Amino acid sequence: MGSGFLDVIKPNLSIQIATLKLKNPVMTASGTFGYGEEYSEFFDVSRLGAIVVKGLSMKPKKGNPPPRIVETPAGLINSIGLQNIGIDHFLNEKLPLLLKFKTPIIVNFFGDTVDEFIKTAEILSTHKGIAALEMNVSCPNKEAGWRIFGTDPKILKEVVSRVRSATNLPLIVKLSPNVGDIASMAKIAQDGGADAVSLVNTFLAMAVDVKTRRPLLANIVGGLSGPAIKPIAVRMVWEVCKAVNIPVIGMGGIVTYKDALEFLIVGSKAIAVGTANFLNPFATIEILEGIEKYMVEEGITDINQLIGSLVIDYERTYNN
Amino acid sequence: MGSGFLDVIKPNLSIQIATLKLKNPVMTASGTFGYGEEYSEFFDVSRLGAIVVKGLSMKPKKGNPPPRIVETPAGLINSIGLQNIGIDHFLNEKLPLLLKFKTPIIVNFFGDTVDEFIKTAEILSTHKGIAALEMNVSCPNKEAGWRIFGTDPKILKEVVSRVRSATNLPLIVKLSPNVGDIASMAKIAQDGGADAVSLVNTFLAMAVDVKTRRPLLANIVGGLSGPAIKPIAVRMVWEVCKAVNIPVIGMGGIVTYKDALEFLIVGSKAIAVGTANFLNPFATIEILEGIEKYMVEEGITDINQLIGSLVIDYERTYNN
Amino acid sequence: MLQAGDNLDPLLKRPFSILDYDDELLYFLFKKKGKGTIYLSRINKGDVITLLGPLGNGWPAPQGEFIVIAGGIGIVPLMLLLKQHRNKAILFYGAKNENELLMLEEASKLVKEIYISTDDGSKGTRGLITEIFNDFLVSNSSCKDLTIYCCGSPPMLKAFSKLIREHNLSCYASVEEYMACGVGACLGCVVKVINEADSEGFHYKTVCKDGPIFNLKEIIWDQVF
Amino acid sequence: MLQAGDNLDPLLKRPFSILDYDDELLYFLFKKKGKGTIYLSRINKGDVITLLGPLGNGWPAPQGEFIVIAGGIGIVPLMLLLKQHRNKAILFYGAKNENELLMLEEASKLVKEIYISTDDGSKGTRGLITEIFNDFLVSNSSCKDLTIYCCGSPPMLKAFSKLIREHNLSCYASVEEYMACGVGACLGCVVKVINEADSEGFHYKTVCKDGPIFNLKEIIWDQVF
Ligand SMILES: Cc1cc2nc3c(=O)[nH]c(=O)nc-3n(C[C@H](O)[C@H](O)[C@H](O)COP(=O)(O)OP(=O)(O)OC[C@H]3O[C@@H](n4cnc5c(N)ncnc54)[C@H](O)[C@@H]3O)c2cc1C
Ligand SMILES: Cc1cc2nc3c(=O)[nH]c(=O)nc-3n(C[C@H](O)[C@H](O)[C@H](O)COP(=O)(O)OP(=O)(O)OC[C@H]3O[C@@H](n4cnc5c(N)ncnc54)[C@H](O)[C@@H]3O)c2cc1C
Ligand SMILES: Cc1cc2nc3c(=O)[nH]c(=O)nc-3n(C[C@H](O)[C@H](O)[C@H](O)COP(=O)(O)O)c2cc1C
Ligand SMILES: Cc1cc2nc3c(=O)[nH]c(=O)nc-3n(C[C@H](O)[C@H](O)[C@H](O)COP(=O)(O)O)c2cc1C
Ligand code: FES
Ligand code: FES
Repeated sequence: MGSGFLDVIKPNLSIQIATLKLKNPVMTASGTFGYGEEYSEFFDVSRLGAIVVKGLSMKPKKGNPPPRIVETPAGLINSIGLQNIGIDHFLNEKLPLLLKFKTPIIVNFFGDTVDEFIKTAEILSTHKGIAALEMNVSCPNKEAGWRIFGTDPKILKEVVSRVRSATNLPLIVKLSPNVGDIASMAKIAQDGGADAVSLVNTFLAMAVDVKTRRPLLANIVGGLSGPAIKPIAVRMVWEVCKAVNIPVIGMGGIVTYKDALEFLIVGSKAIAVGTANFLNPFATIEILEGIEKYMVEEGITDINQLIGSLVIDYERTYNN
Repeated sequence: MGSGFLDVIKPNLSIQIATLKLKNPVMTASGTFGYGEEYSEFFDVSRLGAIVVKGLSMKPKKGNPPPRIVETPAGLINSIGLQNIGIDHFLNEKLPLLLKFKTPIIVNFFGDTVDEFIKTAEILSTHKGIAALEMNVSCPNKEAGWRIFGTDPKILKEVVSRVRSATNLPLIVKLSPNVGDIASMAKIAQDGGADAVSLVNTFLAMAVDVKTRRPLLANIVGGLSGPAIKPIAVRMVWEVCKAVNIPVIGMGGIVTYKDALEFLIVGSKAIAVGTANFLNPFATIEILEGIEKYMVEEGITDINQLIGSLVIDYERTYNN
Repeated sequence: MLQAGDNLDPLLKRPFSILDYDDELLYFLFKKKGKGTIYLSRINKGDVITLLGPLGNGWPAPQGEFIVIAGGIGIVPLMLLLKQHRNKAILFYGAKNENELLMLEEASKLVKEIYISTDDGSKGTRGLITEIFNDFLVSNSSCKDLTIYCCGSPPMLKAFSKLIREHNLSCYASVEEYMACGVGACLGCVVKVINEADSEGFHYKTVCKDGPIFNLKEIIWDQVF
Repeated sequence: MLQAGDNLDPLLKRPFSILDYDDELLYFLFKKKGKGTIYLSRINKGDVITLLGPLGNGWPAPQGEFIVIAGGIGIVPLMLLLKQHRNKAILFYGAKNENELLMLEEASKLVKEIYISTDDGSKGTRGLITEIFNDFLVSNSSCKDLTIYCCGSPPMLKAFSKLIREHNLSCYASVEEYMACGVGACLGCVVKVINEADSEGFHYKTVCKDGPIFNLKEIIWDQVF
């Protein structure tokens, strides 16, 4: 190979998650990219590996009263309360627009009950154009006293395997990080028939206004995202990658291409960018370009050589 | 009351944890304040509510190889590996010096096995001058394949109740936040006979050097502390305060007096300052002075009026 | 939205109104409150800052005479309106004290009439500007038909919307809410807005994209503060 | 340790050596690497920064003639030593290229002899400064008794400590490790040091308090990088 720029061979960034082929591993995180339109003013969103839309439920949901967000050190707590337009409105109004983008559309969805999960999955599966489903199990379960689906192994197993039977689309299970052993939850999702797992969703968090002595969110608690959680997310993704043999989609605090590389190196096949879209509307594209440039500089011709390439050449001990 | 400064009545900051009386609720977090000497050059450490020393074990421990620390956005990951001088050296050399400070000395300790926990507690309990024991259950258990004591309900119950029988000193159990349901772990500690619980210890985390594709810590993973974790810590402390009726010592990311107030308002009786000591050696004293000033301004005469005074005057819903 | 520096604390950009512009520059005027504005206040000539904008909607164009009500820093988004419609507005401008009555000289040159109040009486009438306006309405009932353009703190808007409803006035208000994305993607910055079509009678609208300017009568203020 | 600004990113102060001081000022010289040094490089005259120090130990006083070996920015902690012991030192100073040979003029005025090298040969001999020193020793074997004062990157120190052991030289080196507290409280900044009394033959010492200057022969370099 020569040393001039012209000689540089464009590295291969394409990856595969089940039957789903992505031109690159950079996706958007659900709930942070609207339905694609918002950011298509800024750049050609067709360049993304995939677009994951805001979580949908059978019926529209109003969400929580404001204040819904509060900034914390290098983090953001949100309690949007899963506000969404409902699948009917989505399929009729938003999906046709989204399908104009030349990138797979992954639909994030949830339900209050197992049945709602199933019905939503069924309806979404009958529509042409949806590339994959991502089920958000970090939502409260009506039948289990509003405990979170994704924090109870039994309920997780049930909801995943039943949704699995309800759809032929590639099924991604989005795990909650508010558990003691994320790897075992990932294994449950795998055993339940998930084609991939994505993590992390937000960490349950809280902030208090010391002047009024009231919670800063109307909902009292919300989910922490952003750079603050990145080190925990990387650790969890690493643990999950070692535990399962389905693809892992890593996220949590990715702001720069270096953050994205951390997730790829510990083993995730794709990465999703959430809060960073708010800091910089071009975040996803800059991350994509950064990864490509890094690969050229490091002489990595295929992204699959990078994925899971963490080097550990000393004895591993667990302490502190 | 007049309006001049001279008329201001000094608020009462003293609190009680079991039989232990503290002149104020500001303590140091174990492992971040050495054995007291390091910071006594900067200010009169006798002004603190209590000093909690670096975690001790029966025998001295070398700890992990470097690199042991890495900075993350608004956070710090450490994998010191519980390096310590051992209880003999501590009792003979360090304790006499510590006892010169006019504030209670709380000894943080741990063991590789339940028996080691018990023996260490017994030896520490025979020594005059130690005000209370804090047992660190965020350490790996040799007998359980190096799983963390504090993440397994059964083992936690056993180790707490057996250490309880081994000491007459006030016993604080320091909980690990790497669990799904921290409130239930706190209840287990309470049932096991703990006089108080303290939380949070650090969150298991990881960072990768993308140039070398190696973990940035020799130990691969470490514990995340600092402002980044504060919103999760506040939520956990709030949940625990509602679940138990023993005193709670709150910590995790406290840098300013406002951070400390958040923990007090959600219900913790005392607070501990960790990573902030590294940012500012005067952090504890500035926090103490800030709390006092806030109380004067808000007309709060007794800190116990502040503790647990969170106002929630709207319907609570759990979402997102 | 603006942000000084490129570090992660504070994390988010902060929303600001454009005070004015010319061929080369955008002008902003802001009040130091917390981290975001403190760091913005420290920039030096030549420093690079981040701007995302312009975002959201604007004031509907006034027809003939109109009324402007501003509380403190709330004058900022109204200055361009006054400039674009010189000598057409009756301005009611209140603040905590004289020092917080910003752009007073500039504003008074742009309006037909001006009424001033401060909480401490250090300038103009002592009292709340909404009360001054209420008194004005009593003796100038013909003004009830004029459209009102309003910007102030949430408590002021809340109080004012009561008056608006009582007198059935027409009022546009620029509303504040904490923001993250600024483009309608995160749904973080919502206000509760009347929606007859909805079974519960309301829906949430984003301040950043659907707003910041709303018909004040449509906003429901029962939300938690 | 120094920190610019008062926000939480970057979180920690960074360690720096004092280049020089006079009655009014402390002088620092640093290389822009990451966030800490980038923000420090942006401060303006009159800005307030945070300093914690002086911390740790210092160079043991040289007796008569001595040898100084510096790699790049590693010259900084050695300048005061050279200044306090003028014309007593033989200086070996290497860097990547000419531009990274800092304080060269100042340093050369303070020493008896000076040897320079750069990796790219843009100034002085091409090669590593430790190799230049090795060659020097061959033809100046009497210098083997002189005490060496050394500062450079960890890889340079690692390579150099091999030489030191082979020739049984006496060498003090200023060592680097990532730091948090700076006062010996966190045990974050340790290096592995030979300890005959220990069953495993070593213990960990803190760079911030026990160091940064160590007898190079005592440092064990098998740690992970
Ligand atoms: C559309 C719009 C236009 C604005 N125009 C201007 C302007 O021209 N000049 C100006 O000085 N200010 C303006 N503001 C307000 C300005 O955005 C806030 O003062 C600023 O965000 C405060 O940031 P901070 O980091 O300094 O304070 P923070 O530390 O973020 O906040 C200080 C306090 O204000 C609260 N707060 C912050 N932002 C908001 C908000 N948007 N709504 C409600 N509470 C908030 C925080 O919760 C906190 O209690 C505008 C706001 C909006 C929504
Ligand atoms: C006692 C001592 C004295 C020093 N004196 C000087 C001086 O006078 N002038 C000068 O330019 N530099 C000096 N340094 C080095 C300086 O502290 C680092 O360059 C600085 O911390 C880099 O911070 P940063 O935020 O810019 O980069 P970061 O983003 O923190 O780091 C850039 C890279 O350097 C690594 N790194 C950072 N600090 C250290 C460290 N201490 N040891 C090993 N790796 C590290 C990081 O892991 C990263 O890979 C000294 C270091 C020590 C320990
Ligand atoms: C405002 C907001 C809304 C979100 N909505 C959803 C959602 O509807 N469904 C979902 O699975 N995750 C949702 N998330 C979680 C993100 O997809 C992502 O998992 C999380 O924010 C961590 O990534 P980040 O740190 O890059 O933001 C939301 C996050 C934010 C900040
Ligand atoms: C360098 C370091 C060493 C620590 N060592 C201990 C320890 O020995 N025992 C323990 O119980 N906790 C230890 N901790 C945890 C702290 O006591 C505290 O629980 C945690 O850091 C969260 O508080 P912070 O965010 O204020 O630092 C350590 C933390 C740090 C940063
Ligand atoms: S700030 Fe994101 S929707 Fe308004
Ligand atoms: S930096 Fe804390 S012990 Fe050296």
